[in-house]
Amino acid sequence: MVDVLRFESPVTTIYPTGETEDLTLGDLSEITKQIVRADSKTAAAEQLAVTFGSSRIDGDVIVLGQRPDEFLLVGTPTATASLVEGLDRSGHVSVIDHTHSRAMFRLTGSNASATLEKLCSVDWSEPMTPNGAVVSASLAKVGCDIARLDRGPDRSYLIACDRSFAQYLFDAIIDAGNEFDIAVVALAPTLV
Amino acid sequence: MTRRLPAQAGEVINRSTPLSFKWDGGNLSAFEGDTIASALLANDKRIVSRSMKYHRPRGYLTADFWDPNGFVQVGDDPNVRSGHRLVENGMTIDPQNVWPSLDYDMKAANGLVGRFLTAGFYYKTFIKPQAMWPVYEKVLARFAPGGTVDLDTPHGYHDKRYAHPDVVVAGGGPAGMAAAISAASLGARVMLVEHEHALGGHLRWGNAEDRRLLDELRGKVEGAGVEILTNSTVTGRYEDNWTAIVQRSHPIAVERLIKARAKVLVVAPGLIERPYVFTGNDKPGVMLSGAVRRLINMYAVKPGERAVVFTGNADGDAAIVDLERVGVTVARVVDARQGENIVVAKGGAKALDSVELSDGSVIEADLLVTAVGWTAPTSLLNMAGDRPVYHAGSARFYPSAEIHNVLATGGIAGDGDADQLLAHAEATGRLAANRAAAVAHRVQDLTARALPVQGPEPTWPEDDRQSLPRDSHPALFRSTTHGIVDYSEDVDSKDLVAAAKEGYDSVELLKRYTTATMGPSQGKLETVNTVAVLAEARGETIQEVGTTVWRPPYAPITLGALGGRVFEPVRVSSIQSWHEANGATPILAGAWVRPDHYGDPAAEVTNTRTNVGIIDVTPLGKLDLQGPDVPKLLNHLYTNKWSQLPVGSVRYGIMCAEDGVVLDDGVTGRLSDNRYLMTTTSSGAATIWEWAENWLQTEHPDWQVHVTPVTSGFTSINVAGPKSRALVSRLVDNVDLGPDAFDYMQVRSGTVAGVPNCFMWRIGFTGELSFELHVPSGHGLHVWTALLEMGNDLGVKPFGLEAQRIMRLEKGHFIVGQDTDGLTKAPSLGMNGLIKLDKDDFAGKPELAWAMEQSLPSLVAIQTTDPAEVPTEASQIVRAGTNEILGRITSSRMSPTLDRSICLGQVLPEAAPAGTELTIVMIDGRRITARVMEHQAHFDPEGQRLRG
Amino acid sequence: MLLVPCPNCGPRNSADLRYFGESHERPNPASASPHEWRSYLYLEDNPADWLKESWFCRSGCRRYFTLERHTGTNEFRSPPMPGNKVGGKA
Amino acid sequence: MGVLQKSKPARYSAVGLVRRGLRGDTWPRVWREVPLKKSYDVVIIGGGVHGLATAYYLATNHGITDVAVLDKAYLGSGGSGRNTAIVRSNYLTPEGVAFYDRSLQLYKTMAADLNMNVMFSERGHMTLAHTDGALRTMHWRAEVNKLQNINSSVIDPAEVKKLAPSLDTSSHPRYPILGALYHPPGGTIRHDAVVWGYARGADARGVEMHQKTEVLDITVEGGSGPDGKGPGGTVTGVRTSKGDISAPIVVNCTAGWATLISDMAGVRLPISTRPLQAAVTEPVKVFLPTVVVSGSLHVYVSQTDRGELVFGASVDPFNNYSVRGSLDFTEELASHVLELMPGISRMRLLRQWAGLCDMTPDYSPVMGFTPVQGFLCDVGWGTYGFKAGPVSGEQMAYCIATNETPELISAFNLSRFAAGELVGEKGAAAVGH
Ligand SMILES: Cc1cc2nc3c(=O)[nH]c(=O)nc-3n(C[C@H](O)[C@H](O)[C@H](O)COP(=O)(O)OP(=O)(O)OC[C@H]3O[C@@H](n4cnc5c(N)ncnc54)[C@H](O)[C@@H]3O)c2cc1C
Ligand SMILES: NC(=O)c1ccc[n+]([C@@H]2O[C@H](COP(=O)([O-])OP(=O)(O)OC[C@H]3O[C@@H](n4cnc5c(N)ncnc54)[C@H](O)[C@@H]3O)[C@@H](O)[C@H]2O)c1
Ligand SMILES: Cc1cc2nc3c(=O)[nH]c(=O)nc-3n(C[C@H](O)[C@H](O)[C@H](O)COP(=O)(O)O)c2cc1C
Ligand SMILES: [Zn+2]
Repeated sequence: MVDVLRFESPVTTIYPTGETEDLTLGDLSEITKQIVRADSKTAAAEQLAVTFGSSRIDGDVIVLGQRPDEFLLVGTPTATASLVEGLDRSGHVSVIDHTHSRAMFRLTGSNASATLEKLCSVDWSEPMTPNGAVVSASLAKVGCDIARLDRGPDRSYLIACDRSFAQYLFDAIIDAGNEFDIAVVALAPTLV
Repeated sequence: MTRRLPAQAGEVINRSTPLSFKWDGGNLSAFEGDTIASALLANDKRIVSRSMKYHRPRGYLTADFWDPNGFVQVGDDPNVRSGHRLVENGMTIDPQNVWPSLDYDMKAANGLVGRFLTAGFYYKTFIKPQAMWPVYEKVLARFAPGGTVDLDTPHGYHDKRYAHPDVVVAGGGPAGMAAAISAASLGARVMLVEHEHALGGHLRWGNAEDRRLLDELRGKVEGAGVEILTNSTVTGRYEDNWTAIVQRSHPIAVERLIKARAKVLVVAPGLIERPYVFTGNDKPGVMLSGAVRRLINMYAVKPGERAVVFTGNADGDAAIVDLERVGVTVARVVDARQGENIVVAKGGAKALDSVELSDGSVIEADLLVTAVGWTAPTSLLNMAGDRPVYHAGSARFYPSAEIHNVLATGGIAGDGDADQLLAHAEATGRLAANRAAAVAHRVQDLTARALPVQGPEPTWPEDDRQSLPRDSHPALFRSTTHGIVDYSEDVDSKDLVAAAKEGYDSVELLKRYTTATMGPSQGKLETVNTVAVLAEARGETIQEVGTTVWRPPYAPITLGALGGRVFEPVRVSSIQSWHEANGATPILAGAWVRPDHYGDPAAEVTNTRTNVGIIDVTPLGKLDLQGPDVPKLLNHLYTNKWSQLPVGSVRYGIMCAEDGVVLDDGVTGRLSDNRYLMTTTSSGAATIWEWAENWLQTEHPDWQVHVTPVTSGFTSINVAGPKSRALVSRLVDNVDLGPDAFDYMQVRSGTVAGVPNCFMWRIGFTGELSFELHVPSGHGLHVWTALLEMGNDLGVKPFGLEAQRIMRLEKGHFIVGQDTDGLTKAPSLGMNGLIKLDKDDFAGKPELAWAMEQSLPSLVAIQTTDPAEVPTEASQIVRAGTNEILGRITSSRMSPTLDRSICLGQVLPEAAPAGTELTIVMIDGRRITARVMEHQAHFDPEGQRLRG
Repeated sequence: MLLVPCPNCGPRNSADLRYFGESHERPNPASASPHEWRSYLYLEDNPADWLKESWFCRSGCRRYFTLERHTGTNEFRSPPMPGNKVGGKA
Repeated sequence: MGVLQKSKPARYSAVGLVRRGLRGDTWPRVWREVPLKKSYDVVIIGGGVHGLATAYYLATNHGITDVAVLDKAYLGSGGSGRNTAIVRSNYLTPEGVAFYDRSLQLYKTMAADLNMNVMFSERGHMTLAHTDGALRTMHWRAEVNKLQNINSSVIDPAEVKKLAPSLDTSSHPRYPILGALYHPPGGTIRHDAVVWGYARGADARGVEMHQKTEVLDITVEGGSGPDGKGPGGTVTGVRTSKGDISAPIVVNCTAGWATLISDMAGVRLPISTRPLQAAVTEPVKVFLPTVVVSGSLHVYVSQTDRGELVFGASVDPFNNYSVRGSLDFTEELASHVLELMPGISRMRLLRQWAGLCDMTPDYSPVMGFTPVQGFLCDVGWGTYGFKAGPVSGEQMAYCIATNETPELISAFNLSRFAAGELVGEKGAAAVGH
């Protein structure tokens, strides 16, 4: 019926894309997101090898410890699929594709944490959330999973939220970033 | 600017930028840097307002933020502190509370009225006749003090921000600056907050030595990496050092509320100078020493020509020096330390002309300066649990106890010379940095994620503060005469004495009865004098009387700043853009925005019943359940049985809370051996997720079930109507949709319009043959438009929530929360077959067991005798001829299908049997009759269409 | 804004959590008398003192836990106890 | 029982005020300060509106005057001195409506009855509906009210705007005003005056008010508990910070502290204590003529004759006994009130405070006898009990004097919880004030 299925992003407002490198926000909602729930005793949890609150880069996939005994795998469809397929499913392990459930944004720049501070009560200072830290918290009153994954010298955050809130949250981040001249950038749905 | 002095060494005005503004209709000029108060006084405008009760003319007393007489209206901004707000070019400023007018002399009336406008006079008058009180009330309301709200005031951009500093310093005087510098030098992240427009505190209006110190401290603090916030106020300290800061100096926001989780709060607010109580103390021309010094040294304004200075301390002495320097004649110094006193300030209503002293002499003067001591603004400390203690030797209150994460320094903690003060502040800064580091360490330690704690717990030297000396000060509160204690409330010391004699003799009752300390400065000027007068009346000490409670905010804070940018999340489905583009009328359901209808809900119903309709039901709650123990969980949450649900089947169930009250309902389908998909009502989605987790985590941690919400992951579309199968089969090719292969209450997975991994189940709220498609949301819009395109010839049309509500009512399906209420137990629903008391346990089981034996209200279908009458939802059902309530209509609509009114209602058991004749009271009072129906469904009770 | 020490996330603003009140044991539904069951449903100890209570870390780790708080001062004490029984309040 | 005291207080009137003003005389004490006795016929714990009204009606209606009202702080220091003073009778259930309507009647004649202006301002009470569901609940309340001859009806946005022009009745995106339940007899009252008026009236009839007198324990004999307290026992008196008192009847009128007191007698209650916060703004010229409540937005607001806006919200989200303010409350309050009245963003919040509320599971009180003989309760007033003060006092006095539960409060007995027969106010869990 259709040749190629296009992924419809939940962010539908078109913002002019900017030039500034200081603070940027991009939509990554299309990226594949798999949730693995595996109790700490299971082999799968051992394979995934991150604890709650931290993250690890595994080839083309980022593995986030987003909840106790719960992992979010983010990456290209093939890379995440191969990681999931390689998991030992013994014990109580479930896998749920969350690509369509969660929207994902990336906020990058020297004022990224100052922007988050306008929306979220978590402490984004270096010792509390060093590079690689993963935090679940509410952003502009929307529950989010936020990972700090710097890009070179720049602070950068991956922000995942329920798809239905995506447009609202995107707008709220733009509003918060206005005082820092935030610009919207187009991002390819790859990470690493 | 007739009272403007030649340039002063420390002045903060910029003479090269003149400004003009309007005051009370006339044009005046000022310089950049002038406050409204300094500008008015420079222009010799000495009367700025009238008092609240007696309407006496008032002039500046403190000429700063706390001036009780200086409230003005600036454009649409009421109650502006003219001693603080800077003049802007073109500003329109008006006096408020000036009836009959600023200058009119009401002396005679005042004298008469004053005698009986005593404290509590309201309570003793207007008692009879009762009917007259509303009339009096309207008159009194006209006397309400304060400015005017312009209801068209735009909200403006108000910002908010969270912060996690190590140390917040409240107050940017010498003590605050020194504390900030020393804390920052130890690596602490410090926010230094100053209420005034610039750092410096008292030093800003001090002498050459003060100015030198100010320059030195400012230089250091600016180089110390401290975040400096001027024209910003720490307005409150809440639990766990949650600290509110209002920043009025943000570059783009009108105001910004900063919510700082300070590890340590340093309170360095200095002291607030206290007025003296004596007859005539509110005459224009009576000023505090700080006011005079600010006016001369910061604003180059000459406060008078001929002054009497009543001094009990060094600040008063310093004021004499300043006055004489700028050519004010100091006619007499009345030194309280020598036992001298002032008794009465005399003159006309508009100005002071002489001062009577305790030795009987009367000195001509147009300015009376008093320096009688201070109020310690212990407010922030008290919010942290501290209770102030009175120290008689220095005649002021002090903080009492040591609070681990709230430290006090500067004038509030004691006196001493500049070196002692700075030493104390620096030691406080060090201690604050040290304690903050310990807190940071502990917080990291508590955060049980794999983030390394940075280094060992710091072990720096602990507290090395040398306590500050307390200078002796005469106890100066009230002279031998009576006078105003609370300027903004117009409360006289005589009122306080009378109230105490009447029995309102604890400080709290006195406050409430007389309203002393309840005005805009909240006791910053009045508290100590109030307490002193009461102590005198009761023959007790000031400490025994105690103070009233200081409460947040430290200084009044606008609703705009508190409200800030408002976060009200809204949720939309993937199809929302289509709905908007196609004329849907939106409706809010919780946080969801959904189409209520597309123009004509009745037509949508008819089309769905005759052809095929599609509705976006994405908000339906969806939970992915996986694990071997899912049936146990289902058995526990639902009242019916779940152990035998075959793969590919869907079942309906009701959930109750532990008290048997209906919580939610919905269907759950078994997708594979270990995987189920549960749907809940849209509003119940979050609750049921938490409810399920609660049982799993607390009562049954041994059950292996993973519950994961997938509501937004699937765009849910219900395709309903006799032609729905025809339509769906055009989009689905790998699933047999035939009635035998895919029966009612079954679930299949497959590809829809080329989108893989879709689920579809054969259920429907509308009572029609229907297929509910759950499509991965990244392709939801694609499937929606494909359905419309492919079904064009079948007459497919979208329908909204309203059409769905009508159709479900035609079918007699109830809605939890509409047809049930906070007390409706499951047996009221007429589905007792779904309550399986032979299960071992399920939520609410005992209550349901007992409830099944009682006669409860029932939910029944009702039709009015006159088919055209649609009773408003919530219309009451009564016993005929009486007002005795037998039930109520919970849902009602005009049915386009049956062309008549249809209802659901909750009725008492006696009114529940089919055929019972009911009386419904319409909201216009008419009574109509109606009948209880045999089936809950008004339409197709056998469910033939559904199964089609 | 209270700082609630979540055993997983560390101290968090109370607005990020949901309060579930006093923790009481759930009586055996098979044998509970109406009086016992309704005591469990409705009666409260409500002390002005240390109170063992349950919280749900709603926007953090989504775990229920039990801890002790002083209802006069709002201080928390004792490490939180994950997975303690909280009873089934909706 | 006690002898009715004949001493009358000096009558308050404008004429008296002027006369005393001219002569410079002061007024006599509102209530006496007397030493605590060793025994009383009735001891009432709690000097709020409920305790004081009970004392007043015991003396006035039943001639029982050997009564002590004990308060650990000053009179009115509890919820009675902290509430937003909204009165209304448009409840949801017939029993609720009848009860609160009686209270409203007593409030109407109170100034004359107590010879004290309590400033009852019948300015109308408006509960806004922002959703279909809320509107349905408004209709429900209005219809029940009408059947009991209570003036209450649902009005449309245009009428709302007419009554309160400061409200934004445009088709606002987030919380549109779809209509309101309007109750003209509702309004506000000067809460402190009510407290003082009852105390003054009770004092004139011989009742003693004892401030700064904290009840530390209740003595009970023969109860089923290990210490002789609890069901089946009989009250013998109370221990206080100022000495022991014997009394055959002890009444618990302590609202937020209710369970602490009933624990002393061995009676468990279905009550949890939550602070409710309130705030006032600085005064501005009067612009809001009615009381406005929004259940969905959890705010209620009225403007005093002095021009301040008085705000309240919903109770704090966790149990506690502290009356500190919270910043979250003021933030929510401000954002919600600006949603309703966008034009007042420049008004300034002056003070915030809190009071303790004794919350029950069915938004209805616990009144009358308990399983301990001689120990009565008038508690569970949650966020709405000030308006009930007069009727509660009247009915509790009747209970004590006759040893019978009057019809008007029979639905509110403690035993309803064990019986699982909650009061229907829970039916529509709307905020009620
Ligand atoms: C912010 C707020 C707003 C409110 N708004 C409204 C409203 O608009 N309308 C309305 O109708 N209701 C309202 N209420 C509720 C209302 O205030 C209360 O329900 C009512 O005041 C309760 O009165 P009371 O006499 O029972 O208790 P309280 O007035 O609380 O009196 C109890 C007294 O018991 C004393 N006490 C406690 N323990 C002891 C002890 N051991 N020994 C001696 N004395 C003791 C206390 O000191 C206190 O004075 C509000 C409440 C609050 C907090
Ligand atoms: N009079 C003088 O010229 C002089 C000179 C040297 C020393 N001193 C002594 O120094 C002491 C005063 O020094 P200090 O630093 O303690 O007080 P200060 O009065 O000099 O400074 C306090 C500052 O804190 C600000 N402030 C108060 N509350 C605030 C809040 N909640 N948020 C933000 N800012 C707030 C005030 O606006 C003020 O500028 C006194 O003991 C005084 O006698 C005075
Ligand atoms: C209806 C009402 C109006 C009030 N108005 C004011 C006011 O105008 N100014 C003020 O300072 N306090 C006002 N208060 C609050 C009291 O000052 C005080 O905060 C409250 O009674 C609680 O007592 P506490 O703060 O001493 O604990 C008001 C209180 C109520 C109940
Ligand atoms: Zn957590």
